[in-house]
Amino acid sequence: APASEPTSDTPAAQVGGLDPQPLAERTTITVNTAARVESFSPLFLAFDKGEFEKENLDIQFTELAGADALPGLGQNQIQVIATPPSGAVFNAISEGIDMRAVMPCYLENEDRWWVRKEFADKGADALKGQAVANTTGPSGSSILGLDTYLQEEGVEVKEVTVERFPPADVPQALIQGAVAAAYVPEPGARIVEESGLAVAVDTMPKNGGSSQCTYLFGPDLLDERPEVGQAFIRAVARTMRDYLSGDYKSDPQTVKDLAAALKRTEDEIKATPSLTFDPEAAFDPGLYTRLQGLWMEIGGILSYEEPLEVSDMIDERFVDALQN
Amino acid sequence: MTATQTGAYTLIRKNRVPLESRAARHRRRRRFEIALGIAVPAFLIGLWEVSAQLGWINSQFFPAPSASIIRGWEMVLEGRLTSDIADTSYRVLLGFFIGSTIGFVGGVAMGMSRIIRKALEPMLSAIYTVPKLAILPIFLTIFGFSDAPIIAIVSVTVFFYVWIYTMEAVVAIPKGYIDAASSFRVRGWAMFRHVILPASLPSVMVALRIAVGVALLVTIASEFIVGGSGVGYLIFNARSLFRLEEAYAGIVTAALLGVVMQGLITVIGHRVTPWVVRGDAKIGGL
Amino acid sequence: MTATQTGAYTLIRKNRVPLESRAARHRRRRRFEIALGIAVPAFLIGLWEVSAQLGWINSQFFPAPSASIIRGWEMVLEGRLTSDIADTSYRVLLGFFIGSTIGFVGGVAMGMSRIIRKALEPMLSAIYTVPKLAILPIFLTIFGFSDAPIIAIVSVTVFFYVWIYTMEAVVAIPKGYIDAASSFRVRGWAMFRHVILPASLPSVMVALRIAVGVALLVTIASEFIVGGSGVGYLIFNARSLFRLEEAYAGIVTAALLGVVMQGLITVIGHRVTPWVVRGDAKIGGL
Amino acid sequence: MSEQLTAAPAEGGAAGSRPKIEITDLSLTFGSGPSAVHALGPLSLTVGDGEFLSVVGPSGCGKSTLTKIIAGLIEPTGGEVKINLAGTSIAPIATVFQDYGIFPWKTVLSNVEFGLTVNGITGSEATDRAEMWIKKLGLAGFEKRYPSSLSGGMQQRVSIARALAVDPEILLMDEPFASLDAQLREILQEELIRLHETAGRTVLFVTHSLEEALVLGDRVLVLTARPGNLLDLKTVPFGRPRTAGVRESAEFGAMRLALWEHLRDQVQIGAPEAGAAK
Amino acid sequence: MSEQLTAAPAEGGAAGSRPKIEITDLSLTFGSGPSAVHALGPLSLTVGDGEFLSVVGPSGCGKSTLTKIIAGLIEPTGGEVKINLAGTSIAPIATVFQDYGIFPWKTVLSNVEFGLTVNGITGSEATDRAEMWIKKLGLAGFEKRYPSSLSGGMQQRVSIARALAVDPEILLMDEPFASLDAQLREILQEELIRLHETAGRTVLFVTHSLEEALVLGDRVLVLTARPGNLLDLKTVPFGRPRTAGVRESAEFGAMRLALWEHLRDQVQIGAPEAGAAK
Ligand SMILES: Nc1ncnc2c1ncn2[C@@H]1O[C@H](COP(=O)(O)OP(=O)(O)OP(=O)(O)O)[C@@H](O)[C@H]1O
Ligand SMILES: Nc1ncnc2c1ncn2[C@@H]1O[C@H](COP(=O)(O)OP(=O)(O)OP(=O)(O)O)[C@@H](O)[C@H]1O
Ligand SMILES: O=C([O-])O
Ligand SMILES: [Mg+2]
Ligand SMILES: [Mg+2]
Repeated sequence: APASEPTSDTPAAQVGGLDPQPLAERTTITVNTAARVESFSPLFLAFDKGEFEKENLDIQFTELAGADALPGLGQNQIQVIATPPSGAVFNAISEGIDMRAVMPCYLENEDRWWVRKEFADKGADALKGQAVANTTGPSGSSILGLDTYLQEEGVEVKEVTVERFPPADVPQALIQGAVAAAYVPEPGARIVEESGLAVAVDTMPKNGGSSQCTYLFGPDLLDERPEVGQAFIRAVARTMRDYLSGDYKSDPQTVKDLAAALKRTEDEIKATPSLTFDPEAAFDPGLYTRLQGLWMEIGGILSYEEPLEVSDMIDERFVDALQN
Repeated sequence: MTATQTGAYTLIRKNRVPLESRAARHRRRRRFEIALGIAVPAFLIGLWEVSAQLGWINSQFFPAPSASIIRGWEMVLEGRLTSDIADTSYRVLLGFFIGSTIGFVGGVAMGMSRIIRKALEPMLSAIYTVPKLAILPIFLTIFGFSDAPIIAIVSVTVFFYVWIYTMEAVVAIPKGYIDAASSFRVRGWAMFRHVILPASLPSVMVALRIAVGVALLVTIASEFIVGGSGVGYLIFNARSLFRLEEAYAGIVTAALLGVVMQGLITVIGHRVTPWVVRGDAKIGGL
Repeated sequence: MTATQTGAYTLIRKNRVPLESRAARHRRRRRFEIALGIAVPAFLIGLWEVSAQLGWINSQFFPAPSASIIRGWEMVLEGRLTSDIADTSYRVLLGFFIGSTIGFVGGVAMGMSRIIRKALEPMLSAIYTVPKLAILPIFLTIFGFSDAPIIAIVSVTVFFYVWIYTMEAVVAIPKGYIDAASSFRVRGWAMFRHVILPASLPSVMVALRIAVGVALLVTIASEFIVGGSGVGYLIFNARSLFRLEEAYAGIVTAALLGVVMQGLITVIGHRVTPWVVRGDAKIGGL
Repeated sequence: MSEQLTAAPAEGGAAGSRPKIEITDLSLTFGSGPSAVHALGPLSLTVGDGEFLSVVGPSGCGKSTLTKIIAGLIEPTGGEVKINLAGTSIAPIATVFQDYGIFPWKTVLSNVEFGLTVNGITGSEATDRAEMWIKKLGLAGFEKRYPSSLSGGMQQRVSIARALAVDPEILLMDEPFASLDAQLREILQEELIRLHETAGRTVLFVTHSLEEALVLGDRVLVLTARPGNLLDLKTVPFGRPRTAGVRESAEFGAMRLALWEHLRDQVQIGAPEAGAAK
Repeated sequence: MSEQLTAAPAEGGAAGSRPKIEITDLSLTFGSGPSAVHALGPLSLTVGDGEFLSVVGPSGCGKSTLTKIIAGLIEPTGGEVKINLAGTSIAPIATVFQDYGIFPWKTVLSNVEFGLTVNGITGSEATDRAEMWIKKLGLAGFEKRYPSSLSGGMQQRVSIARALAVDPEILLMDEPFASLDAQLREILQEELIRLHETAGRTVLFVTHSLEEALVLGDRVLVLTARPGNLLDLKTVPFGRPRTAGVRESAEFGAMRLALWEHLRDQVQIGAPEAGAAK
């Protein structure tokens, strides 16, 4: 059972809104992302555009694979992790380590499940007993999309083998026919599409970004310094509003800034469509419950038996405060 | 004792132990040494346990050894750990065997022939430091998604250790031994069998000891990436699910596997080099 | 030639090359060997290039070397590659220095003292095969999130290679040399300086050559995980962005860095062991 | 190596009709440039078939170098050595090295069997032959031991046994008895004389003992200080069959003294020359 | 090692008043169980201060073992050796090993300086001393060379120079001249006699040459075949100062012959005993 009481009715910040409210003193926090991918555009752009500066915040970035950063978060060496809600996070929460999702990274993106044509033609039933690939194995959030696809013909996720591959190797695994279907992360979809061997299925949850990537706070920003957490959220949300609304990639300056922030070429930025960022996006708690349910069904993922409450996983104080 | 001694003194050379009790003393010392070898890690593990129990270290992130041991035992009973150990051992040993065989043959060839050495050494030096995990896709493409790419990576990595060491060991063989054989017009296979092999064997066995450890490390690292089974997968999976007791149980399993495999190589090494006089010697009075 | 020769025959021992031209012949051979050392990898790269150009291999997954080289050169001009090389080299060399220093000291101590060896060897054998990347959180907790955890992992890994080899090299020192020094009542530091160090140095230099490669491999593997900068991060990042030319440019950079570092150790090794007679010798007529 | 096989000219004669070893203008310089050491020669010399040639000369004058050139282990830097072989022995040439050169990884028995094994003689034939020499050299009981547990003299005897076991056409011995006690030395001298006289083997025998050189040799080659040049080539007047008893004769003492005086001037303090060989 | 320091009893006498080396019931068995080799003893013997003791005995009888026990390199398995030192030398004991024991990684000069360096004598003092011995041993010009490029006899001379350079109270020499030519050997014998007679050093000198044992020694210790036991301990009647010339005397020849006969029976074929030492 979680160690701390739900805290959603305690106000995180005195004043709401998106306008800068610099902290009284200069504050440094460490933020971890697994990689510099587009999902984190607001974060890196906020840094480049001085939005954190306006909050009197100094950000230190680290790039650790998801689970490697959790101990740092729990021990207040890291203040924020941007990550999908994984089995690791749920297990850590169930261990009583105080960490909660506080804001979705984005609302929607273009990552899809791709199914090899010979299987797609025969419907979801054909995947029964087959191997499919993603970057996390069955304990990642992309199985939501797989589940939706399989549910159409009453197949359960348990009935396929979900193999984990390094992101860069997923398209190859699919094209070479090592797996029947794969969740292809940006920007690999282009290669799969060009091969013509697989088709995309549109089964990831709509407005489901919160289930695929959230900002996660640890005890430091949740309990000890919520005002710092609020300042962080404000800066990120402001960046979404000011730079990343609508089809932001149609603005050459934004493309240029993003290329710099993400250390890519402008061509690469333009190669994929704009994601949907929304400073007012709400969590879809149902997705968290569904994920937890799926993982319990598959077994061997969650180290606890009594399901966690949504309030153990999500803390909406910070986004709520933005609306005031 | 290195400065000039001043004043008269007497040195006495004598045996402090009666001859009859030498064997007994030897046995006692062996027992003591084994006990010491166990005591040191036991002490450290005990220290960790106490620290975890007393809260000196955060047992949420660094679970007490007892918890990991209990979890490990449960996994044995579930049959999971044993099957992972079997999978990993198979990959380690097959990869080690292939890699060290080719490495040894290559090392001998390059040690014995200057022209082969000069032709291949620069290229092999370069390939040696190619990050093998970065070219995993090549292996996957060639070998498909089975045990084979892991075994291939392990073989390649082991190859380099054994190759370099064997080559250097062969080059370092005292010329006197080569001469003694050459004077009987021995060359080629007979030279290898009678001189090169036994003369390099003590060094090669050390390299093999290192290499079997490397094979295990690389197998585990590969299992992190090409998941599915094995102790590496167990550790990675447990870590990425934040099941830390399980992860540490896996880590300890890896360590013990390493001890067993290294011990085996060491014992075999002593068996195949019976002529080597092993250091009962204290060096320089230490 | 090992069977009994039958029938009369004559052996002739003579120099086929006039003395005056020996130096010239030596120079010519050196040049030939260097050319050969370059030709072999050049040929293989050429083969790859042709295969990619002719579509024998899928250049989407295995881009032509020329493309990688061009991309690599662009990255140099952008200043990115050079800064990654600098970051990686710093980590490699510092980690290598720390690890090999401690490994050497530990190896000598354990080689010289039987009791230290028996006490610590089982534990070190076990820790040797602990997958270091699996205990990254421990390093992160202790060293924070800077270069330090990478350097720590590299140091620890290098330590084991140098430790085992040094220990075995010290144990293998012919007793005659120890005796010659002991007979002058030399022990401790003087024994180390005059006997242990030089007698083990040739083996230790080989171990260091292996270890600097390991240091590079481990640095790159760590940069895969603890990202941000360095050649490993470059490769990892490029791969996950499907910039395969860039990834291969990074891989080639790693290989070349390895060649340079190994070459450096080899040259230093020759410098510090001037008494070692190096194999100009052909062994057994090969 | 600088070895080249030539079919012997079909002169139809017995092997004995041609000299066994023909040394012509042989010279050797180690290294090159300023650190070169001119170690030997130019030396010209012929060793007859079945001849026992003793070689004496100051320490460092190139005796071991000469032995190694003939054994095919060092390539001469000038001149040549022609070795005419009949092809009748297990091994054409066997060498006893100054530093023994026995293999630490082989037992005494395996060491002695070595020359036989690599020449295709194995099994009990090899063992019997080896055992015979092991006994003759006083090593019985040590067959299964490794060289590291033998005394210096015992190791030297293993090396001698290894060479004698193959009954070579040419026996090259580099100070083979240096580490043996006087009694054993004399026993082995007799053994060697018998071997030479009955089997007609050609022997090149390097020694520091002038007495030994005279007791054993048909001729004694006296080398100058480094670079070793022919200082003298003395024919020993004692007939064959010969016993160690010859050393009691007055003629023996006189010859020994003559050799001694001859060599005295050669014991000098030499430094490595600058520059290559002339 | 089995070394123990005891302050000498304050008897107030000169160092010469007590024996230098007291050997009591000394014995040594290598290994244990069925493969044990009883190599030496039990042996009791006293070597006087300033005495030159020659040691002869059949190959493999334990001479090197005895030397190493006295040098403190092998722990005896029975009995003891007491070494009384005055503490007046650079190094109390120096040893010339049968296999030379010089360091391949040190140049000739550094090898010879070794005993000085580790005893605190460095810089030009060490170099001058070493240079002197290098010259005396005919190695001038080879100072900067490594041992691998020296002949066998030259390496042996480096080993001798290293021991003599520290001017030890006790000099242990194990067949030190075995690889040297007769002329050089005689020169070094004279040098050694001078050193012993003028500096009063105690010398234990293992040799296979009975002649050499007699020319040099105050007494000659004759050991039996393995396990080496005291067979005889002969006092050499030639007075001091002595020259190598004594070997021409009739008495010398007679003594040499007596030793020879005495040892003849000892040259036998020995096998390692089963079981440990008695
Ligand atoms: N390390 C060892 N292990 C077992 N036996 C040994 C060892 N060293 C010597 N021996 C045995 O001890 C005996 C005496 O050896 P030692 O070297 O003292 O003889 P030595 O009198 O010096 O002979 P030599 O004149 O041939 O040098 C020999 O029979 C030898 O086999
Ligand atoms: N590998 C080498 N490199 C350079 N010089 C060498 C080498 N081997 C021998 N020499 C030199 O060649 C000369 C002759 O050496 P060699 O061993 O033939 O002498 P030797 O007559 O056998 O002497 P000894 O009687 O002392 O054994 C010596 O002066 C030595 O310094
Ligand atoms: O190469 C190693 O991973 O040690
Ligand atoms: Mg010689
Ligand atoms: Mg001896």
